[in-house]
Amino acid sequence: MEKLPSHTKARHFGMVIDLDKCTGCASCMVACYSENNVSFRDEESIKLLSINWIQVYKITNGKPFPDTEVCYLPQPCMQCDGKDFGHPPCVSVCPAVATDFDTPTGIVSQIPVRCFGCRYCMAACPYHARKFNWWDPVWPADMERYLSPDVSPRMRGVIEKCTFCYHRFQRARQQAYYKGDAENIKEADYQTACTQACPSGAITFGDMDNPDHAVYTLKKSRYAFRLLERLGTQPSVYYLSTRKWVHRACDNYLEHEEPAAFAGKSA
Amino acid sequence: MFPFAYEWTWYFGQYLFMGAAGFAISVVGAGLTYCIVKSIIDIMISDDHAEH
Amino acid sequence: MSTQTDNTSNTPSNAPSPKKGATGWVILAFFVIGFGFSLLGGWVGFPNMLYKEVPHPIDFNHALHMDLVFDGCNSCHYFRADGSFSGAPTLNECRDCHQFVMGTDPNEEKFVEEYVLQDKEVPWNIFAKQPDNVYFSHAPHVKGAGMDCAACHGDIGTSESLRPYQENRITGYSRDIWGWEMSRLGEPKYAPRMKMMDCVNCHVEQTDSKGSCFQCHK
Amino acid sequence: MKIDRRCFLSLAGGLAVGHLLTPIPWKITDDIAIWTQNWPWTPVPETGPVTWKNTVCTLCAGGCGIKVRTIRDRAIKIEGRTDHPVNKGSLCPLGYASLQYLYGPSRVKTPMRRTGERGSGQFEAISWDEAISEVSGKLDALRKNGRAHTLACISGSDKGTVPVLFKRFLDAYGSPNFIRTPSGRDAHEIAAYLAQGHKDKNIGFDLENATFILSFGCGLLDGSGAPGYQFNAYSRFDKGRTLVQVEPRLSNTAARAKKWLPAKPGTEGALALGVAHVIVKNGLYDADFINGYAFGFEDWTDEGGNIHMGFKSLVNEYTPQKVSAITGLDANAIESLARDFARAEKPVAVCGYNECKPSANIDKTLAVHALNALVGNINQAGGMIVFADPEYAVSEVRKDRIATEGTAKPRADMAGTDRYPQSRYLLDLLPEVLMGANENNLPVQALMVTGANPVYTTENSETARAAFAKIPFIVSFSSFMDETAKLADIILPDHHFLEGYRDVPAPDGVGKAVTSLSAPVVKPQYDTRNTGDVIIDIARSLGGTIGESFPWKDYDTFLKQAFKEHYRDLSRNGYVIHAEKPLPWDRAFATENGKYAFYPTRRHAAGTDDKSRLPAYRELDIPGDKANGTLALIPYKSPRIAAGAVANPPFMTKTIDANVLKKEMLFIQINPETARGLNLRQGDTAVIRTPAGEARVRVNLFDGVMPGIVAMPAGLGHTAFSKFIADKGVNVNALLKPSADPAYGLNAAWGVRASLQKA
Amino acid sequence: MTTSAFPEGVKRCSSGKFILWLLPAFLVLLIAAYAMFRVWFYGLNQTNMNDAYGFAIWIWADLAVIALGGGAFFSGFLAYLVGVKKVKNIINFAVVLGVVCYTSALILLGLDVGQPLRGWFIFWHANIHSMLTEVAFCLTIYLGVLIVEFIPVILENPKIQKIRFFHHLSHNMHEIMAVFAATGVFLSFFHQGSLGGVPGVLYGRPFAFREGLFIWPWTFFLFTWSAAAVGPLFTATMCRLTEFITQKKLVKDDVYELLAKISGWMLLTYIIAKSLDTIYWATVTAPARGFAFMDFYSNNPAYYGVWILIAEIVICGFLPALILITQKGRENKKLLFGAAILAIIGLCINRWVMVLQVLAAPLKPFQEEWFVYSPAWTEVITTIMPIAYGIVLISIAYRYLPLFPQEKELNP
Repeated sequence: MEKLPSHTKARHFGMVIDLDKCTGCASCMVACYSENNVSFRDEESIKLLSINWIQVYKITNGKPFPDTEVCYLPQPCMQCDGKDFGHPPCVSVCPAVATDFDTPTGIVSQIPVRCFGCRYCMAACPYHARKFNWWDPVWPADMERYLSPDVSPRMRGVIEKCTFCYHRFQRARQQAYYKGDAENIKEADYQTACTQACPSGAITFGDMDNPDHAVYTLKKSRYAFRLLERLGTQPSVYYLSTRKWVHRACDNYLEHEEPAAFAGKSA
Repeated sequence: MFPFAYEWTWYFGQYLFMGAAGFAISVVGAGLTYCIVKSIIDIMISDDHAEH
Repeated sequence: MSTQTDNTSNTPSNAPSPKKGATGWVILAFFVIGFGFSLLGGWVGFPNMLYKEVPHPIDFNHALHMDLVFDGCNSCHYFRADGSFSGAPTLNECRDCHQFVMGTDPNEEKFVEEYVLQDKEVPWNIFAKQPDNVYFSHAPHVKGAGMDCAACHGDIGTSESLRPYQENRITGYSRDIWGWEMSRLGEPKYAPRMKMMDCVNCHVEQTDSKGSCFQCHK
Repeated sequence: MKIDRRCFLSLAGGLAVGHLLTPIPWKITDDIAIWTQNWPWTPVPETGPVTWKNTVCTLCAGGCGIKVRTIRDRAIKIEGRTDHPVNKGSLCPLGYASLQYLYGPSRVKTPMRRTGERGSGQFEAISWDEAISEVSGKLDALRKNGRAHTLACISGSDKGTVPVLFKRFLDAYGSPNFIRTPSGRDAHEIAAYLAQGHKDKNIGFDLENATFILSFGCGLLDGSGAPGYQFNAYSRFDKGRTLVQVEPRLSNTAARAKKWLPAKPGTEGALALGVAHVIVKNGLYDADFINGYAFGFEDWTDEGGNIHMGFKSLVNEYTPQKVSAITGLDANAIESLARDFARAEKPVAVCGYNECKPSANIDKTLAVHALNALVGNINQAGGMIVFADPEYAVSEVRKDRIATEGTAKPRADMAGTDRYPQSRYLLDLLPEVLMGANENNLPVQALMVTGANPVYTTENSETARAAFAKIPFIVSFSSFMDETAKLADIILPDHHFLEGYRDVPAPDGVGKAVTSLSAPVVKPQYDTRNTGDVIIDIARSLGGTIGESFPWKDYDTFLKQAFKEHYRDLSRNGYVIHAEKPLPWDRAFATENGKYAFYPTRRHAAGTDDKSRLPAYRELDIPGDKANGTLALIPYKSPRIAAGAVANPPFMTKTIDANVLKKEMLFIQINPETARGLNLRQGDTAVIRTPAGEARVRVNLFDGVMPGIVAMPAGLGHTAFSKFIADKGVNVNALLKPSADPAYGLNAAWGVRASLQKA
Repeated sequence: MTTSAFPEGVKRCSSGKFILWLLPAFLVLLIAAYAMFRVWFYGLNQTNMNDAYGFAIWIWADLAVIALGGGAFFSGFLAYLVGVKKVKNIINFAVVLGVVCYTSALILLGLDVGQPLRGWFIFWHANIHSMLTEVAFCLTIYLGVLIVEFIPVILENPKIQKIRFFHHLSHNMHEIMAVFAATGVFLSFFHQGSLGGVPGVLYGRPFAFREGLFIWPWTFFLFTWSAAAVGPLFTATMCRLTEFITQKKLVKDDVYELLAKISGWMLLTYIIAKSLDTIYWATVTAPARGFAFMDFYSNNPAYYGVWILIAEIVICGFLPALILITQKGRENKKLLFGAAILAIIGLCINRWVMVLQVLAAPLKPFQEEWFVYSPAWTEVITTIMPIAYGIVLISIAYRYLPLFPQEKELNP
């Protein structure tokens, strides 16, 4: 068990995504690519070879015209807490300590240069949140010039994934230190790129243990649920939807079972 | 793998794992060394016998 | 060992050996020679082969500058408003003073002629340069923990001449990172070592935790 | 001493054991570990002081305020500017990806001259002096040949100082042919003229303050129009607000709307009249407005004593039952929609702008305007508002004889001629005109293209390409190697918007009149020049009155002068808001009687009866015959695909789902019921045929598409830019065909007949 | 001074014939080498793997060859630790087979990592909590042990025997072989188990996940158990195949029968445990996560249908086990080896299911489609490579080394 550094306050960052607000525009995806130096190729239509730290899925209720409904589901890395707050499915399987659980923030790290590409974590992740660099990334025609120094570019043969823009937390923390009050990081000081990018305000991000942060209240909503929650992965990403079919589409239920929010007994 | 590496922790599981691995290597290594040394000695002995 | 035999009459060297053990000593001697050769090569030859000396573009005189500036190290190596640290000054910052040659120092003359007038950044050798995947912020260390510059950078601030810069032929990083003593034992020669474990050890000492990957990596 | 093999073995043993006690194995392993983690071909981004610079995105007309994170002279990241009045922080994927156009393979890096055959994409780099003298030489010769009026300019916008400079250039040069690409503004402009008497004014919808938005097919959340503005207006929706989307396909907007009403395409006007019927019948309209500020609501008598039908009588026949039969919607749904709409605090009905395909249906547009008038939500916060475009302080253009004569000639696109007197620009008609004309007598001898990519975006694009290819001299001002630039003789590349100054008027449809300033964030990365500067230089090198009409040192000087006292605010804040408050009703209308005209007396109509002037519902025939095309192809806009002049940057293409584009194949969406009839299954390859052409596509079954409709994403099938977008999918414009409204010449078709066959 | 290169008292074919026999295998090795070059040089984009199939045919082949190579450890265990003398007649062959399997496994693993520059981080930066680390350590050390076990056999070649040192060395190594064998058994137990642990710990993948026993998931024991059961059968079958190819009797039938009997009982107990495991998983583990048993089987694509479970447990599990535990079954050689082949197939199916079906089954209800994958030629040829490599190594070993102590006696 990792010891908590004595000089840092423990936080538990999490995200709440309101599926009733998401329009499926993919601004979050592009903002993420741009923020995190995600590579691209000319052929990206095979999604299982395409690197996305957050991916917006389109799901439908399966009813025929005109009763069809569509819901867009943005899915970053779930930053699972896993068993006993610290054992996400992907972390303990890594043979080379390229990924660990950052106890002070609840974020699952991934250090690509340490990774040697065994892809065990990818197999362990039920969300397909971890992406492999099948090709060496190339930024053609001066495009290297837009790369951000905050996030190290990856190379062929390593896994990468969403980090909840940890470098932004570092940035906020650095400024807080500079200002002489290391613990004074406000909600607005640290927001992920996708949260900031969402033009519809569907994504909320913050410290889930801090009552001053919006996520603290939102995740307690009756309509909050998590993706594949029943696997016991304890994701730090919550979703909101008032539509029952969306709840059903996001976790596995036996025929007689009902999603918690609609299970008769109030949640 | 070694105590000077970051991933080393002074922790029971670490001793057990690395201990077991080290033990296996040692046993095999020692066995092999024994065989080689023994063979050298054997040759020397048989040389001796051959001389006399 | 007493059962060892030797069928040659020549016994090596000076050791008064038992009658039949001479070859054993020869073998031992070879072992010792090999052993010694390895030690010598490893501790003396190897470091010289592993590192190459890289000349500094300009032999910078920190002491001289310290006398001229008002705010010590901070005059040129300062924090920006967002808490990031400026590191080595850029040409523009140097140019504030060195628009033309002011003194008689040949190094300054070289600096002005080869860099300022040609508008070319100086390719300084950075002793503390870390790989791209390392995240290091000065703010928590200087502002948070109150460390002074010398704690990590040694007495470079008061030096009149830059210490030698040796580059690792395999990694391309400065010898300062590993430390000048190959054994990594004893007091560091110029400045504290900056390998991952050095960071970790200090963190464990100071904060009770070696931290998780993201604390220092990106 | 005998040295045998054993000694060597021993030596080796000594070496082996000894070296374990040296740093060699450990240090080398460690160093190799470091080396293997830092491959030289993996870029290491340079770090430095971070600055944020405000500017405006111009990759589409949206005009969203952005801030750019820069390190030294590198732009690193774009984010929405939260204090900008248009988008308030919201930004679409194209905006976030626009750094990929600042750098990247699509940029035209120097002026270029065509060397290969037209369209071959073979160019040579030339200097700016050479390029400008070549262009001015050609234009000078044309003018001296007495064909000044055959110069045309196609521009993506007619607002802003750069289009103004082009218009001015044509004026001074002697050509009437400034052509704006078709947009939703065309129909609104005419409707505003007919109902409110305003000429060439801009209609905006204050979505931010509206509480009930009834959208007739507007892709508000599909990335069209002003995406940042619309996304932001939407994101602040709370539970008290409602969006109802009328559209035959479950678009992103419809998916997020409170209610989706899949009316048959082309029947939106009937639905508007049906809603009006319920409102009128139940007296739910704004009596104040109708009684005080409206004309033609009731039946009326003209000066000649003839009795004319009023709007009220018109809508009388559009009962929910009748409208239900026309639109395919449930009559009760229409009834309750009308009630909810009328009872809302700030209801607004929108159409036209932001549709993927701006079908310029005057009847529908008038009917939608009338809906807003009925609920008295005209020129109000949260309603439909009329704006004048910003005025620029520019001196009169100086014209010589050639110029005066040339500008008086009829336009090549027939807009403003006797045939289409009330239309301003009819680019859709130009290809036919060019194709019909004799080579020597071509009405367009030289073409300048700025901020537009008509070879790609014009409907029936293959014909357009052939037509434009006939023009002897084409100059493109594009920053990117787009389809039109690829066809050009000379490319005079403009700066990327992060490299130069430019005023950016907020686009049509936005509920406020804002001009923003796009300011340089980085130094020009390549040998490009601001198009404003280039046009001034061309004018100056032509000399005479043309040169005199462009007295400014450079574009930046002109920009400062044009905005006069506003410039300070513009450069300090990055934007100016021109008119905070819309005019009150008593001063709002410029009709003869100063009232809102439910009966548009000025309407240039095909017929003479009342119903041809009133916005009655008329069934529209779309191109193609019913026998061969049992289906209707409609394009759809996706927020992940840029469908305008600028194609998708790589990041946006990366976001496209695999059932929209897979490898080079595009997927059309059809209803499973339609598919069953055609024996098509998910993923099948099929051939789609329309009167304009045919294409191989794959089939994606989607319950959210009306049966009988084939929906195809717009913005794919590019042939230029870079390998990251070229040759992916099909350009839907190549399958579409415009169909001219008889009175206005505008393209009124909402789709095209199509057939689908398994390949 | 003409010592024959062949073991004393046996007959071998001519060199020409021998080379001709090896030619096709060499051809396969050559193509495989080219494929390996492509994978290591251009990266894993040369395969058909993707983000859903991060583990694919190579990992399956890895698990399968290691399990089949388990014959070496279990016969070593029987021969040296339990002291079943008869097994010694086949132990040399088992060791050679083991060397083939384990070197192949390591090569396949190296290919799968596809990162020759950094693959060694698994040792250098080891995370001892990872099942894969355990696998890598045990596997590598065990391969070392296997080679140590193989060395004395090599040294028994008459030409090498002439060198006195090697003569003594082989003798001395034989003397303490039990020590090596014991270490091998120890290591094998863990890596076979850890290979089972690799899927078993994936609690995000309910198809693979098994509840724990001690610190290991159930699969840890099932894998060791099945490898111990089927490994010797594989050794016996391969031995029989060698007999068929050489047209010589190399091992007495009673050796086969003994192995078959032991394996039969092992297999029976294993398959009962496996059935219990399946029942528990289907009725407790899976429903707790919202899955019905049939959610994990699909007829689209059909190769993940429920038939796979029936084949694994009934046809390739109980059936061969029952044949092998009956004396009559064992005495009929066709039945014996038929059953052995079935058991081998069953084991391969088990490994296939635990790797590929695990990844193919969709977890998110909104992704109803099963993930499909078909290996690229680079993957196929390198997966076939162990067979060619085995043919080469076994042929050479058989030709020059006294693999079968009973050969001389059986072929006078």
